Formats: sequence, C-alpha cells, structure tokens
Amino acid sequence: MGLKIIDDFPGVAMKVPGGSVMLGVMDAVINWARANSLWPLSFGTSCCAIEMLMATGAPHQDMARFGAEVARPSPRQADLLVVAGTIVKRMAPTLRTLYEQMAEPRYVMATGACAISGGPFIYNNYSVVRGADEIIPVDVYVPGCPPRPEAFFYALLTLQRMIRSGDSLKSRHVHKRPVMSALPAGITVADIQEELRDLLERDSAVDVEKEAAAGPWAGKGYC
Amino acid sequence: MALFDPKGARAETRQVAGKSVAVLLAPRLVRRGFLHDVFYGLKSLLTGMRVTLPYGLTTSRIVTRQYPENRGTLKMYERYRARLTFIRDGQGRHTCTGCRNCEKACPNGSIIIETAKGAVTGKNEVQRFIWRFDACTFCNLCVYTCPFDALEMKGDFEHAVFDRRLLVYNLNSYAGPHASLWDKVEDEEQRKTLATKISPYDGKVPLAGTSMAGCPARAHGEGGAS
Amino acid sequence: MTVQAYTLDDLVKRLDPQATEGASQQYFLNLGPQHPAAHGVLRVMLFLDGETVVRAIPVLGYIHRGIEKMGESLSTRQFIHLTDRLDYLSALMNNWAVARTVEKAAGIEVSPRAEWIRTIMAELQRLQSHLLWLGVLGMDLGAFTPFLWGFRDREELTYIFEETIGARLTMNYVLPGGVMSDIHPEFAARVKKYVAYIRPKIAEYEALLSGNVILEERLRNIGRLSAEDAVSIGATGPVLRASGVALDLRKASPYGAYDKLEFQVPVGTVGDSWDRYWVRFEEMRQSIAMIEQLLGGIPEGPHMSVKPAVKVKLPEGVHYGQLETARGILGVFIAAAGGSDVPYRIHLRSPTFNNLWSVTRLAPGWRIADLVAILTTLDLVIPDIER
Amino acid sequence: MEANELQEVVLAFASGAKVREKTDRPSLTVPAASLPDLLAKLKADERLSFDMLLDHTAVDWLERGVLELFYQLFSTRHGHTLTVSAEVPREEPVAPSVSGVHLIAEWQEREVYDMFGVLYEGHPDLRRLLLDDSWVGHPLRKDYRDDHMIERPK
Repeated sequence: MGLKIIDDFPGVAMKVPGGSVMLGVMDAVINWARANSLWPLSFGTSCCAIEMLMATGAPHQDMARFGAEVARPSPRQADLLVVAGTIVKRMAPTLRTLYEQMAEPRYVMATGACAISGGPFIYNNYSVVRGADEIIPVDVYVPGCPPRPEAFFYALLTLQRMIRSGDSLKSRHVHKRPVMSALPAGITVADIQEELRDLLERDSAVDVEKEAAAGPWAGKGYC
Repeated sequence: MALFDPKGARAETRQVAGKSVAVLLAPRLVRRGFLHDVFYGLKSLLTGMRVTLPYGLTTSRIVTRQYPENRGTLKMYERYRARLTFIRDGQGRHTCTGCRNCEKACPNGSIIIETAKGAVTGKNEVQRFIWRFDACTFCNLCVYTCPFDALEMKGDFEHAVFDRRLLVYNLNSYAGPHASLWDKVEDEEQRKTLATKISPYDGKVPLAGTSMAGCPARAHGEGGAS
Repeated sequence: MTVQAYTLDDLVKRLDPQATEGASQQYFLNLGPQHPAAHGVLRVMLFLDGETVVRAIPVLGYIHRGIEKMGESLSTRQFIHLTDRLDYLSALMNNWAVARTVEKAAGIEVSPRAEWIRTIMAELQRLQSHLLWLGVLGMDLGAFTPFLWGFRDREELTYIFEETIGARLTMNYVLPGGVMSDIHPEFAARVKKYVAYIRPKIAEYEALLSGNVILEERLRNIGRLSAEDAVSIGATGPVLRASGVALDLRKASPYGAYDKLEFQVPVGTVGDSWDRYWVRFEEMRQSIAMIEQLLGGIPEGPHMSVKPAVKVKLPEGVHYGQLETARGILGVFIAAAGGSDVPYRIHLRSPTFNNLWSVTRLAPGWRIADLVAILTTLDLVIPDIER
Repeated sequence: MEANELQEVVLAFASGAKVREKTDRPSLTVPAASLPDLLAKLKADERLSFDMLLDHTAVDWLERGVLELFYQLFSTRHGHTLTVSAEVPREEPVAPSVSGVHLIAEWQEREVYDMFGVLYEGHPDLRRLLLDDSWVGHPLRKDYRDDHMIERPK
C-alpha cells in the first residue's frame, strides 16, 4: 500500500486532486514568490549566529542575492526560522513560542550540529536539547559546526526548491518534504527503502487512501 | 580645532601588577559651546560622507563571492574541514585497520566502528565505519590521531538535507581488509571473497529514534511536542 | 538552617516597591532573551521610569550548556574543542588558555615556533574579534556602514585562518604541546598583504566614526565605571583598561612570544562608553603593530612536541592558568586526581561573566538606547558568560 | 614578592590557616568561618593588596564528603596571586558570603549555589544563576544524575 507512494514520491503524494489549471498556475506563482522572498527571523543563540545571520548578511556573502536579507526581529514578520545555535532546556519554550507566533507558511532550518542533534553536547550533558526537531518541526538540516555561509546558501536554495514544489492552495499547511530528492549521487530510493520504510511511512509519505478517509480533507472529494 | 583629535593620545608609563607598563591614554572629547558644536557636527557628518561616497562610485571594490554562480570554479582551501572521508588508493581500497583510535579520540561519539575477524586474513577488518555527520564538530582529532593516515577531511560543503537520518554515513564502501592486508593474499579466488560491497546507508544505521550498539535511542517528546 | 535561597519571582516581589518608588511612569520591560541588540540570548529585566532605567537585572541561563560537567568525562585534549564554543570570537585564545594550563601542570615544553604561531594567531584573532565588535557597535548605534566594513575586513582574516587551520570560527587549533598543524607556506605572505590592506582601512574607520558627532553623543560620559568598581567586580580586558587600570597579562606576565614584542597598552581615563570604544579601537592598531613585528622573524623548529598517541596525564593537585583573550582574562581551573588525562573538575573563569555584572551598576539612570550602547561597548559574548 | 615570602606573610595574618599542598601557586586552606574577615584583610593590607577576586568555584570531593571552595585572588597593584580554599561538608554546605568584600562574589556565589548547592550566609540575593528556579538538584555535584543525561557509550 505504502510502497507505491514511496516509489513515486513526491510526485504522487501531494498532487492537487482534481487539478484545475487555474489553481495550478496560481500555486506556481505563489510558491515562486514565497521561495524568493524568505524573510529570516533573526534567532541566533551561539556560534552559528555569527556565520549564519551576520556573515551571510555582510559584503563577502551578501544574503540579499537570495532575497532573504530582510532579517526580522519579530516572528510575526518572518517566515524562515533559522535555528542557529545550541538550544538549551531553558530556551526551548521560547523557541517553541517564537515558532508558534510565526505566520503560515513558515519554514524552519536547523543549522549546525547543535541544532540538528545536540552536536558536541550529546553525552554527559544535563542542559542541552538534542536537536531543534525535538521542539519544532524542521524542514532543512545544514550540517557543520558551524556550516560555512556557502553551505547556508546551499540550504537556502534547497529550501527554495522545496517551497516551489510545496504548498498548494487546495491542501494548505501541508509542506512537501521531498526526502528523497536530497539523496547523494549514486544512491537511489531502493538503497535505503528497506531500511527506512517504517519511518518513511510514518513521517514523510502520505497514504492517500487513508488520508482520504481520515485526513484533514476527508470527505471533500479530493482523493 | 576639532572635538576629537585622533593623535591626541598621550603616552606614559605606569606601575601595574608590579611592572612598569607603557600605556596610551585615551584622548577626551572637548565641548566648545553651542555654535561650535553645530558647525562641528555638520563637518563630521560631511567627513563621514566623504569617506563612504567613493564606495558608491566605483565598482572595483566589489568583494562579494558569487556563490552559487561560481559553483564550477569555487575551490575550498585544501585544509578546510567539512566532511570526513576515507583516503583511498587507486583501486578504492582504504587503509583503516579498525584500531578505534579515532573512535576514542572523538569528543562526542560521532564515530562508531564495527569490526569483525576476516575469514581469510584472520585479522580485524572494518565492517562499517559509521560517521554521524549530524553530530560531528570537525575538530579534526580523528584525523590527527589516526596512525595509519586512513582519514581525511574534505572541503565540500553542500550537504543540506530534508531528513536528519540521511546525515549518518558509512564511510567505507566495502567491508573487508585494509590495503596492505589485501596484497598479502595471493590466491586470486580468495581475493574475490575478501570484501563485500556496502553503500553509504548500508546495514542498520543509527537512526534518530532507534537504538543500536554505540548509539542510544533519542527520547522522544521530552523537549516538547511534535 | 538560617540561609534562605530565593527564586526569581521572590526577587521581583521584593524589588517591586523599591523599583517604582517615586517614578512617574512605571514600566517593566524584558530585554531579551532574544533581542537583536543583546547579541545572543541575554535577558535583562528592566524596571523603568518612562524610558529611564531604574534597575537592571540580568537573568542568565538561556545558553548554559554545562560544559564544565562534560569536562569531567573528557580528556583535556578533547575538552579544548568545547572551549571554541564559549567565546567563539576568540576561540583560539580559549584553546590556548586550556593548553597552557595543561602544559604548565604536566611540564610540557613548547617549541619557540609553536609559541610564535600561537601568538600571531592570537593577535590576528584579537583583531578579528575587535573588527566584529566595531561592526556590531555601528549597527547598534544606528549606523550600517561599520557593520559592512567590519565584516568585509574580518572575512579576509577568516580566509587566512581557513588556509592554515582549516576552520573559520571554531578552530580547535592549539593543543597541549603546540599547534595542530604547521602554518601554510603562503601564510606569512598573506598576512603581510593583509596588514598592508588593513592599515588604511583603520584610518578610514577613524575618519568615519571616531570624530563623528552622533557617535560621540551616544558614548561620551555614558556608563561610567570607576576603577575601584571595575577591580572589585573583577572586570578585565578592555573594560578594565578603559577604567584606567592598565592590567594586561601580555605585559604583566608575558606568555607566548609577547615578551619579545613592543607595544603600548591603551588605557581610558574615566571609564565611560567612549573610553571602552577607544581602547578597543586602539588595540586593533596595537595588534597590527604586533603582527608586523612577529612577521619579522619566524623561528624554525617543530610545531608540536607531544605525539598524538601520547596521553597528557595531569599530576594530582590544583592547577590554575590564565590568559588575556580579546575580552579579558580567561582563567582555567583544573583539579586533577592524578594519573589520568581526564580532569576531576575543570572550571573556566570567563571574562565577560564579570564584565556583565557592571550592567547592574551602569544602566540605572540611563535610557534604554544608552543601555544598548553600554551593552555593546562591554562586548559581551553570552555563551562565554554561561558556559 | 616571592611565593614563599608571600605565603609567610599571609600565614601570619590568618589564624588556623594551613598551606595547601599540590598547587602551582601560593595557596592556603582556612576554616570557612574566617573567609570574609581574611579576604577583607588581604584586600586592605598594603603589602598584599589582593583587590581582585578573579575566580570563585568549588570542587566536590565525593569520597571525602566535602565541598572545597576555592578563591583565586589577584593583586592589580603587585601582580601576585593567591589561592584560598575552605572546606564545607557535602551534606550541609553552609559558608559565609564574601560579597561584602568583593562585589563580583555575589554572582560567583550564586553560581556555586546553583551548581553545588552551597548556601552562603549573608548573601543579599541567593538565587540560582544559570538554571531555572524549578531545577531539581545541583548538576556539578559528582553524584548528580537526571533522565536527560546520557552516558557516552564505552
């Protein structure tokens, strides 16, 4: 049942059912606009903030080339939350609050080892949260400690790619997370399918039949 | 004339912490009345503009690096540390003996090595060299302590993914002996059985949320919902 | 037991009547924990009368990462990479402080070449740190150009580090016994080129900022820290020197190659924001002068005297070492049980911890905008405070 | 002043003080009760003038059942250093506060209270410094464990 979906992921899972041409065009335009004007929330806690939010804004890297230079201090005006730095237990509720205050559509990028997994602070540590994804859903992970600004730009491009294929007007607030598209060269879906099937089914792929019966759009004739 | 004289710092010698130290005393700003302030303020603003204006007029001072347009020509410094890899010879063989020096040297347990006794060689062979890219801090201690020069840090940086589980790598592309053991096996038929191919995600990967030897399970739902 | 411990709520309850006494317009404001002008996750509780600060109470702990606890299960060589992440703007000097303490405890000799490399790297990093500070100061006071310029020139230094060390920010370069890798063959030439490049830029900053009337108005006489207070709170680095105490460990107890260098210690006269600004600004020039002197003679020799396979065992006892980072004295306290390379307890005395305390003294009486100027001239790095 | 000379001068000052062995700088162990007095005297004395409390921290000697408090003193005038240490029992750790002598001791003592649970008598504002008020336990004690901590696998 789930296999078919994983095979053709992400094309099948999120297709706008009923596919009107008008909506399709509007989807493309809106997603294009969203992807090219990501306003990051200036949320930096430690070392990554220097590289991710300050050095990228500076002349040598210049985030403005990606339409993302408008770093906002207010979550209400931002649509990209760059988790740059370690999140400790005391900061966790604040991060969650900030995320919830952001308007939809909102995207989260975890930069650096600390925000991905706790990084250097995994073992024998009483205070650090092991990864921002324990608190908020994360869209893009950027490994590095800290990642260099170019790595951040690559992540930004990756996120833009995701947004462009992302939300549609009909099924809103459902991000496509094209897990497979990030695979390194030479690796196919089949290589890790066996290993990841359970997790994939749970986290990333959508079972269309099941969703048709129980999902948020159940009974609306989409599936 | 000016409020602030940049060369007005006074040099003198002071006794501090039991030593005489050559110090430079900060110049102070002086105020000379309202009218003077008005004109000086105007002058200082114009000075600032005179400094910044040439930057707007000339394009020869552009310093911005044009990533991603320059992707084809962009070269990292050769020592730049961004990804751990095995050093391989021309035939794709590595020199890792599975001595676990790097595993012990790693400050945060990013390296997990599984070894087994080789059927032919009878020596310890690396089965899987698991490297947790998601936790690595690129401190270089693994490369630094490796006695066999089996590891190196590469400078490529384009690794952003949508799924954290894809950041757990197998560094070795085959499970089997290291390069010098390989040469000692003379029988052609035996050589063919020495190694089995594995992919970067082969075998049971220490995924987030699951537990395995050397990688404890992450407790879910502890830091908050979702 | 007679001793009573309080909570934050207790404090607020206790303070409230005092804080609002005589105030015509009473406000309470939380600056942070995520505020663009706080440079990190500092939270300052402000009791205000209109826009004037009556009382400022820093609340810490939003980036407390428990590094000292981790240090009890890591060897000192492994622990050094964690010190990168404290004061990440002077990461290399943090490395050096721990390495030096361990060397002193274990009696390890360091070659002159390694000391030379450490010294020039430390000065390059001090320059880099101050350049970032200058940019951030400009931004906090409402000028965007210094930010662009500071980062432009800082980035060139980053490339120099990248070439030799292989990392941009968190370097893990200095290890007990020397440095991790020898300098790149191009290093000296590149630094020479950079020095020639940065000298006129510093003059440009000066023309743009030091004489500027707005900057002057925002800094002069604001946040005066007397020499007596500065010593009593254990302030170090530019903050202490701006208050008129010329304590600089590079002069007071020279380490590395500093005893061979000639330089002056910039000192302030009254300890206001302006003095702190000027002291840091002048330190950049002094750093450049030192780098030039260092380029004159590179000693030959090995860059590392301890083999990677050797465990650096700490003798039993209590060891203390200190070093002047870009922000002041970093002290390393190691209690060792002996026979192991893992310390029984390791504690770091971070310079900004003490410097931050002065906010409680300096802020009252000034407006919020002045508080921002005070915070930025204190040059705080929050992870360094909370460790 | 030489290290030995300094140690002698200070020893004459402090009643009940002993020289602490195995340190790399002049070092004394004193009864905890005498700390504020001693530090004030060391600060006031012309020859010593230990005016800066560089560092204050504690070590949890689990086997001996004591917390040893360390005070690193520094003189900005003479440039010499001194370590003063005092022991308090682990079970009931109470020490007098020196925040009346050195301003920064207020925060340093709060940190030690936070991390080790040492209660300081006469402290103006004894609160946790780095951890949340609702935190249970004192993490830098050697026997501290919580659910969040994972041991590094061997």
